[in-house]
Amino acid sequence: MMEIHEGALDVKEILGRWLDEEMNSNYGAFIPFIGIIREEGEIEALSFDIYEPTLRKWFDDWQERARAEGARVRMAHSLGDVPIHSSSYISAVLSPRRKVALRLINEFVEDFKANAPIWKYDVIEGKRIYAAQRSIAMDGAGILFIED
Amino acid sequence: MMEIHEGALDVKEILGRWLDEEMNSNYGAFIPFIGIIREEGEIEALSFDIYEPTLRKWFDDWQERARAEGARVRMAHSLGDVPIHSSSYISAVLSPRRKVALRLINEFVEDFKANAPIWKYDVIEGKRIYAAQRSIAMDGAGILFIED
Amino acid sequence: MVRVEFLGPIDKEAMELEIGSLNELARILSEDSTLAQWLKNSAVAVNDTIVRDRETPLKDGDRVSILPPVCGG
Amino acid sequence: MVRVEFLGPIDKEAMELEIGSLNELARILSEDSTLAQWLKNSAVAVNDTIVRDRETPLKDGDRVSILPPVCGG
Repeated sequence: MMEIHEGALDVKEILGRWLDEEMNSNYGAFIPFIGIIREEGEIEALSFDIYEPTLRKWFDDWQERARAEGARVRMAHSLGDVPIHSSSYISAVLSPRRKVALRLINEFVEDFKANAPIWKYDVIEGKRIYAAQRSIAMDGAGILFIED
Repeated sequence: MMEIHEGALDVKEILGRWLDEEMNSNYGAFIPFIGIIREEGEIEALSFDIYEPTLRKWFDDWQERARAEGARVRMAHSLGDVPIHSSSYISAVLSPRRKVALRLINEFVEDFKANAPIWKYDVIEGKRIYAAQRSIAMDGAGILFIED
Repeated sequence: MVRVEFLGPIDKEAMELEIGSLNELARILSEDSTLAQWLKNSAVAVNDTIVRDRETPLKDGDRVSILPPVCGG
Repeated sequence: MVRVEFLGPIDKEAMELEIGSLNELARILSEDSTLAQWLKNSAVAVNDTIVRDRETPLKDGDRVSILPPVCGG
């Protein structure tokens, strides 16, 4: 239920497959969040590194958390370069209950932004530049830092 | 941007078409809410009445409200009978900003539940029974009621 | 004449009335026992726009819709 | 031996160290000026699980990952 794809996501294929797998599972609400790369300044594409083992643990913890509320999460993310106007990220929540689904998609996406071990780079003139300004220190960051 | 379909929604067709129309419009976040009819008790299907003129006004007001935040809403709803395990309702928000999109999909869906002029019936043994218990009095309800 | 329509599950034919305000309509409808369960929880639209003031004036040709509790989705 | 890996944008080769705790690792890494910008804002995983206690013991064969600020999506 957590997929990593090389390059841009094929949104129709992914959502179509998830729908095929979930339409009969008796969830009443299915909320995908689809992230699309915006055109901004000189950026040709974004590029992503993923540390998959820790991402899988993060995702599995979330699956447990969703299950405790009778819900389910799904996720797809790109690895490597993704051109503008294409998708690099889909998260989804399924739940029997609308309000649970609406709450969880918010919490899931926000926690993803803060704690999924994925690094973003702007691609400008073919060069990969770490998106330091938009990046967020993970929960627990700084534990190796020693004050002078 | 507000569509009414006879019977169950073709979710793949609708989402696919919306994606085709919006992937290049430079919104960074696209969040559809897909409502799926759950199997519960004896219910074979749900059935819907819609008062379209007031629904269109409600939707147009929402489009204005979304536009004021740089966002856009879309919606599709079924008219008539929709069998269990199929979709009767899709709402979606598009926004350049993730947090705006997450907030608006919540507000849009909740306001839809409270104020969109749509009536739901359970279909049991081919008979249509108004879902009175799950229905919500709209904002402003009771203005024609005179206390004895 | 003002046309009054009952939407969704309210099982009642439309009416044509000579009235000048929602107040007058409220008085007429309160006489109809089949509507007792609906008036308390129904909203009202005049020419398809929801109104919240019982003093809303009505003029010839206006359409009034009675909207019982909703449940889309 | 404990293997220490630097993830994402941290441009540094993995290290093999004889250490028994994150505390010891912190002392070693604090000597490396190329890491100055990263230690303050990086999280740490031991065998792929995020840890939040600098007293976490390490044993032979453990893998430590240094995770700089993230931005998925």
